[in-house]
Amino acid sequence: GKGKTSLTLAGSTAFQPFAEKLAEKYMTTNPNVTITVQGGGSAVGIQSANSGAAQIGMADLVTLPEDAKALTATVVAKDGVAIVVNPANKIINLTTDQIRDIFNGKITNWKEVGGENAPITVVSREAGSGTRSSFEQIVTNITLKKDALIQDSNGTIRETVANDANSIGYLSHGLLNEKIKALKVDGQDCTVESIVSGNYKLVRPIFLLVKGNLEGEIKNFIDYILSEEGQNTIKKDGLLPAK
Amino acid sequence: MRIPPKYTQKGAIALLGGATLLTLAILIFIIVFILEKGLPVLSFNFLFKNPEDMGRAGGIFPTLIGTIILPLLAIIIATPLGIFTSVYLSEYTKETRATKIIRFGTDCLAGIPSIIFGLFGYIFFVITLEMGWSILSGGLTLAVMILPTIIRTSEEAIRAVPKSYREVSFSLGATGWQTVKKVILPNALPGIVTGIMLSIGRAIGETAAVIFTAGSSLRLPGSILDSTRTMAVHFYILAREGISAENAYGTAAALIIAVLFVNLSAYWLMHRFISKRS
Amino acid sequence: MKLIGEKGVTKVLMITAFSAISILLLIALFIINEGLPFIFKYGAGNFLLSSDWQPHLNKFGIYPMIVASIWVTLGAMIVGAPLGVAGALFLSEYVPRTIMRIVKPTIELLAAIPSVVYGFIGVMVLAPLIRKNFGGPGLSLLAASIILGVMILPTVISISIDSILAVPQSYREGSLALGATTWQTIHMVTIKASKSGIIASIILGLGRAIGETMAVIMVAGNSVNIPHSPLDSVRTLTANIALEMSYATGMHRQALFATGVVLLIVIIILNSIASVAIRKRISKR
Amino acid sequence: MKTKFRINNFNYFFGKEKVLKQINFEIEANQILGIIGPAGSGKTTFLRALNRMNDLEYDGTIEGTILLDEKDIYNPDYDVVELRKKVGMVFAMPVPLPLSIYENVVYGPRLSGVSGKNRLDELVEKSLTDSYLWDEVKDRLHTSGMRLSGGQQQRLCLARVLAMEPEVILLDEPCSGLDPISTAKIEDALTVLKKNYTIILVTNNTKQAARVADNTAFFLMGELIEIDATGKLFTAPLKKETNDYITGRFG
Amino acid sequence: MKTKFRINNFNYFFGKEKVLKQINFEIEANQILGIIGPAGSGKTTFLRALNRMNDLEYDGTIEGTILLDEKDIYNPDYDVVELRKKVGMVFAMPVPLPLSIYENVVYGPRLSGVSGKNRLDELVEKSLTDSYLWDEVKDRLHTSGMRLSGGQQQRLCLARVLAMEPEVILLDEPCSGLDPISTAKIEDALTVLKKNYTIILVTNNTKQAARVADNTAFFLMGELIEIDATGKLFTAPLKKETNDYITGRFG
Ligand SMILES: Nc1ncnc2c1ncn2[C@@H]1O[C@H](COP(=O)(O)OP(=O)(O)OP(=O)(O)O)[C@@H](O)[C@H]1O
Ligand SMILES: Nc1ncnc2c1ncn2[C@@H]1O[C@H](COP(=O)(O)OP(=O)(O)OP(=O)(O)O)[C@@H](O)[C@H]1O
Ligand SMILES: [Mg+2]
Ligand SMILES: [Mg+2]
Repeated sequence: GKGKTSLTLAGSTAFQPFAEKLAEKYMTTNPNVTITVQGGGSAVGIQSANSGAAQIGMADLVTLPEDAKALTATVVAKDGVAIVVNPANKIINLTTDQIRDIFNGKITNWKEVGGENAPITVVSREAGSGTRSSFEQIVTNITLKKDALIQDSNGTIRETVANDANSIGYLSHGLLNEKIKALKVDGQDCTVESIVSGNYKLVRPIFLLVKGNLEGEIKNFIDYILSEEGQNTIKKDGLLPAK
Repeated sequence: MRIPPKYTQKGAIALLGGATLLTLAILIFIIVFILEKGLPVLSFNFLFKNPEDMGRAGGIFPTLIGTIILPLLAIIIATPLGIFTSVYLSEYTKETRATKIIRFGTDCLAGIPSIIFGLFGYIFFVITLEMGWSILSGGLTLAVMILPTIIRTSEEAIRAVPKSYREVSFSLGATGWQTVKKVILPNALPGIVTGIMLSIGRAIGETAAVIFTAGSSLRLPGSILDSTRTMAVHFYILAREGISAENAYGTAAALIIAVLFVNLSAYWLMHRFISKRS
Repeated sequence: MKLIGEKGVTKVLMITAFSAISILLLIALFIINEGLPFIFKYGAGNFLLSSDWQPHLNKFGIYPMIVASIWVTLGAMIVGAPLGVAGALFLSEYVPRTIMRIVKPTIELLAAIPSVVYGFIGVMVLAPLIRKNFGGPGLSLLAASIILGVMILPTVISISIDSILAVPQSYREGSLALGATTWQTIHMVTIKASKSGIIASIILGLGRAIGETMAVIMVAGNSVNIPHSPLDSVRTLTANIALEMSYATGMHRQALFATGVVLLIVIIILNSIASVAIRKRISKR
Repeated sequence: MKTKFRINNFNYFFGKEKVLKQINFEIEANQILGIIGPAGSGKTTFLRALNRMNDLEYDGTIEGTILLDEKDIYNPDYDVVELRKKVGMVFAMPVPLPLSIYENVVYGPRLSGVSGKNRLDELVEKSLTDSYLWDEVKDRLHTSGMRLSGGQQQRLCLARVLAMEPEVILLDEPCSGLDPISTAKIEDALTVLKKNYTIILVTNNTKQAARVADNTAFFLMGELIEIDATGKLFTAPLKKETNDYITGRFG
Repeated sequence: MKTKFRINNFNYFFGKEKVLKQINFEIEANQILGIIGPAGSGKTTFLRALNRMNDLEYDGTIEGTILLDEKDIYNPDYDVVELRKKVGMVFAMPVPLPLSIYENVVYGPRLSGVSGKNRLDELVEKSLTDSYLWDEVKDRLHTSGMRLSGGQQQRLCLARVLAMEPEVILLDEPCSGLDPISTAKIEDALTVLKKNYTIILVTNNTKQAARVADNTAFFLMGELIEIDATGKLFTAPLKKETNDYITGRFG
């Protein structure tokens, strides 16, 4: 129609900054569209897409829950999950089995995997989190040990690991920096190439959820995200393209 | 053995003074910690430009506006509600079981986590009343959140006004409301202001309730029905999603300086009012 | 106000008070409405007394969190209340008013610092300190208690200062003229006369401590674990809600609201204990 | 002679304790009624019953009636604010409001809607002059009323009531903090004021009652022992207790 | 005769205003010194200077010295708590502490470490008897001191000071709220007490000064106009102002 169309995206806090950046770019070429991006978490994304409070919900879950079944889901990006330790740690590689045993509490000292004699502090994400679900699905058979520390965001996982020489955790690979060290998993580097080529297994999808069919401005925007320009933006800031 | 008063006095000074020094040391540590990390990024551009590239570059201007407008709205709604309620409870009702229950109830509600207020606001204001993520939803939610604090602090302040002032005012033919307006509220002012300042502080520093109701959109709001992002939320997103620690602390530093300025000037105004009155 | 007259004012005040109280009641009802059905469905016993919290397996036991909430709140009160009341007494009775008038608003500044900032300070400064000196993961009950204790300081100090300043000067004069030292006056008269305000300050501080989430999530470690020492990592009821709410749907979400109901009950119990305990302590003499 | 107050079978209780017992008498208009009696005999309580200041006591209860101009002031329909405007009161302990001297005096008039700087200025000067405070404070009207000496505060409280122009003035030991000269002046003033006002004066100074009161009532342990023309009461009291008290042979 | 207080060139200021001007005199031990003067003449201020209660005024400043037993009480080394234990004070306005009657009386003694129920009970009875309050309150010692009548509160405050057994007692219009009988009794008590205490009595009742004081000082506008043996001051004052004041021809 005439005048301004406005779109609201809401949900996943991990994807929120990317959505903001994409919206910013999209609006410069489509001045008749206003896009607002809200956080609140994946659950809010699903809920508000259902209730209509937002036209597009953002979710970074691995499998979508019941409530989201009625929504049209599009994978717009992927995210690699890096296993990280403190830079002071000498370990550079862990096998999937070792990772599983560490997180399950079977291995409790770094010396058991070739490191120094120091207890391992396990740091994980909260139950339900997309990062955690994908981590657990890919590593398989994880029953997180009871005294594992839980943090609820990439940033706080990074701070925790950066501040504790004995800790191990996992986070979005786009947020790797010099304060923490990403481990090889089964000998595979956690790099974009390695992930895109499929060698590095810890990857999870990011969904946009829409009630009903994709049409009008909603479709245009999602198409834009999936376009080369959109996908490049995503790649530049640390996520991986959808395909 | 009885300790001579001289020594209990000295001991008390040492202990109380020590506690105060410790408190101040913590306070200073926190302020220095934030300023040290944040001051280097603070600049005119940082304050008055729009954020770019997810907040990694550019400034924080929209969040500055959000930080001013949202707590302001909350306080404008909650202050009269809270003060009137406490006036009603303390001056217009006898101390009964009902008032005790209400007081206890407000005390308990002061302990409800803000995320619950946020979820309430989200379901009630954002969805049911169809206000969407907006300054209005956020302001109303924050108002509800700080209401218990304002009610309780005002009530305490009102109760501390000497009974003889009330007697004098009534004996000079004042109505209940005139007494409230001319004697009770002015004399309870310091305590009421404390409650308001603490509440403003809470509203400014709040994140969860704001994200769920006022949203976290980075655009400059055009009306009260637009969504906004406060500096606290900006810090939250930048720091927790690990986007830019420097800009996060820059935001926190700007926040601290602004709040300090607001606090000091509010108190300065209040003391001027009080000393002008008598 | 002339227009509506005294009766009108009374009515306006009554309506305001009534609506304020109903809004607050509404919140309580909202939580109960969202959470109570779950408790019935899942079974109060299982919910309250089991230690097994695995939402993806539909196991919802919050016993460790109840214990943790109580300990963390208690810890925060032990850190914050004495420090706060002592600070308030010192600032209002021993320090020149002009200095007090600058220090007080500055302390209130602490109230406006976002709790996430406290959380970061906890993670970056406090937790490593605890880890180095006492062992354990650092992110712990102790860390949470200290951070919360600091966070309630402005509430306790400010409200206490106001009520101490409201004590009539003639009481102080009466006491001093009888040869009391300042401390004796404080401890025999001032505290008693400002009792109600000091209690209110502690109760409101308690409220802040119980209700705080962001900072606690960051520094408490959040393991679903019954704590055996202050150095253990713990998850409080509030942390549980805020931690998982952003991904929770269906049953899981209901369980989180049910956690809210339990929290409400814990708050009521802690508040009752606190007000009775403080009242006893202060009016013992 | 017009009857201003009519007190019928009046009882007053603090909690369970009866502090006023079956008080029955009338107070005439445009007269000074002195009330004397030992400490704790209920004088203040009685005075506060006359303008319903006792309403503010949480555990006070009344029995019986008090009629002002033939209307029951304890009738639920009776406007207590109007009552207090008609019946002004000076408390035993001077409590200036935490306002300037000027604002203390105009507090009552402002409430009744008096305004205009000139009008108020006049009122302040007149009231302070009538209470013999004007000369001492005329240069510092805008400083706090709380920074006056005890005796000055007492007179400020009197001025505050005079400024309201009530019909009845209740005075609870108004001269207790005053020096003899001010006391004498205030007594003179009362004698002048009674033309326009009905004055009820509680005093511990029996001589003062003897000097200024037209009628005097003697209270003892919550009872009205005797009320009579002052001259008669002090020279030929009917009751032994009264005689004992005024001759100082009491207790 | 021993000198208790020696006041040398003493000035007192509230802010810039000088309210006590070059006061110079001595107060003898075991005597009653009466202080009279019109309202606002500085009597209370002077009294409060003697036990340094004026320290609590934020804008008060002093000049000159006051020696108690030849020691300068304004010397920074002087222990002000000890001073106030030695120099007890009854304020013009009775302010019971928000404690029970009993606790009000034992407040001072407890501070100095007196304890033991029997010892304290005795002290309470003795002090309340000396201040003529015992009979009225003996059945309700554990109710709040704030629920007494004005005159009762006044005597409670006196009892509170007597219980401390100070060396000097400062009394600021102690009988202002009292009926004549209690007044007479307290005056008797003072005459007995002076054997052990030095008493300084501010009073607005010149007759009271004439009755009980050994020496009387007359203050006017912050100045000590005259001090002399009471008999002499009241019959043959040296200064015209004194004469005017005591004969009531003043102002
Ligand atoms: N607020 C109160 N609560 C309970 N009892 C009270 C209260 N006020 C006064 N009383 C008691 O009521 C009685 C009468 O007190 P009231 O103040 O009327 O005496 P009064 O004649 O004015 O004495 P005074 O000359 O000392 O002022 C006294 O026994 C007193 O102790
Ligand atoms: N806190 C104060 N601040 C400023 N001025 C004061 C203060 N208290 C008293 N004054 C002034 O100091 C002077 C002396 O007051 P003071 O109270 O000593 O008088 P007083 O002789 O005791 O009078 P009274 O007989 O009325 O009690 C008066 O002019 C008074 O107004
Ligand atoms: Mg009385
Ligand atoms: Mg005086």
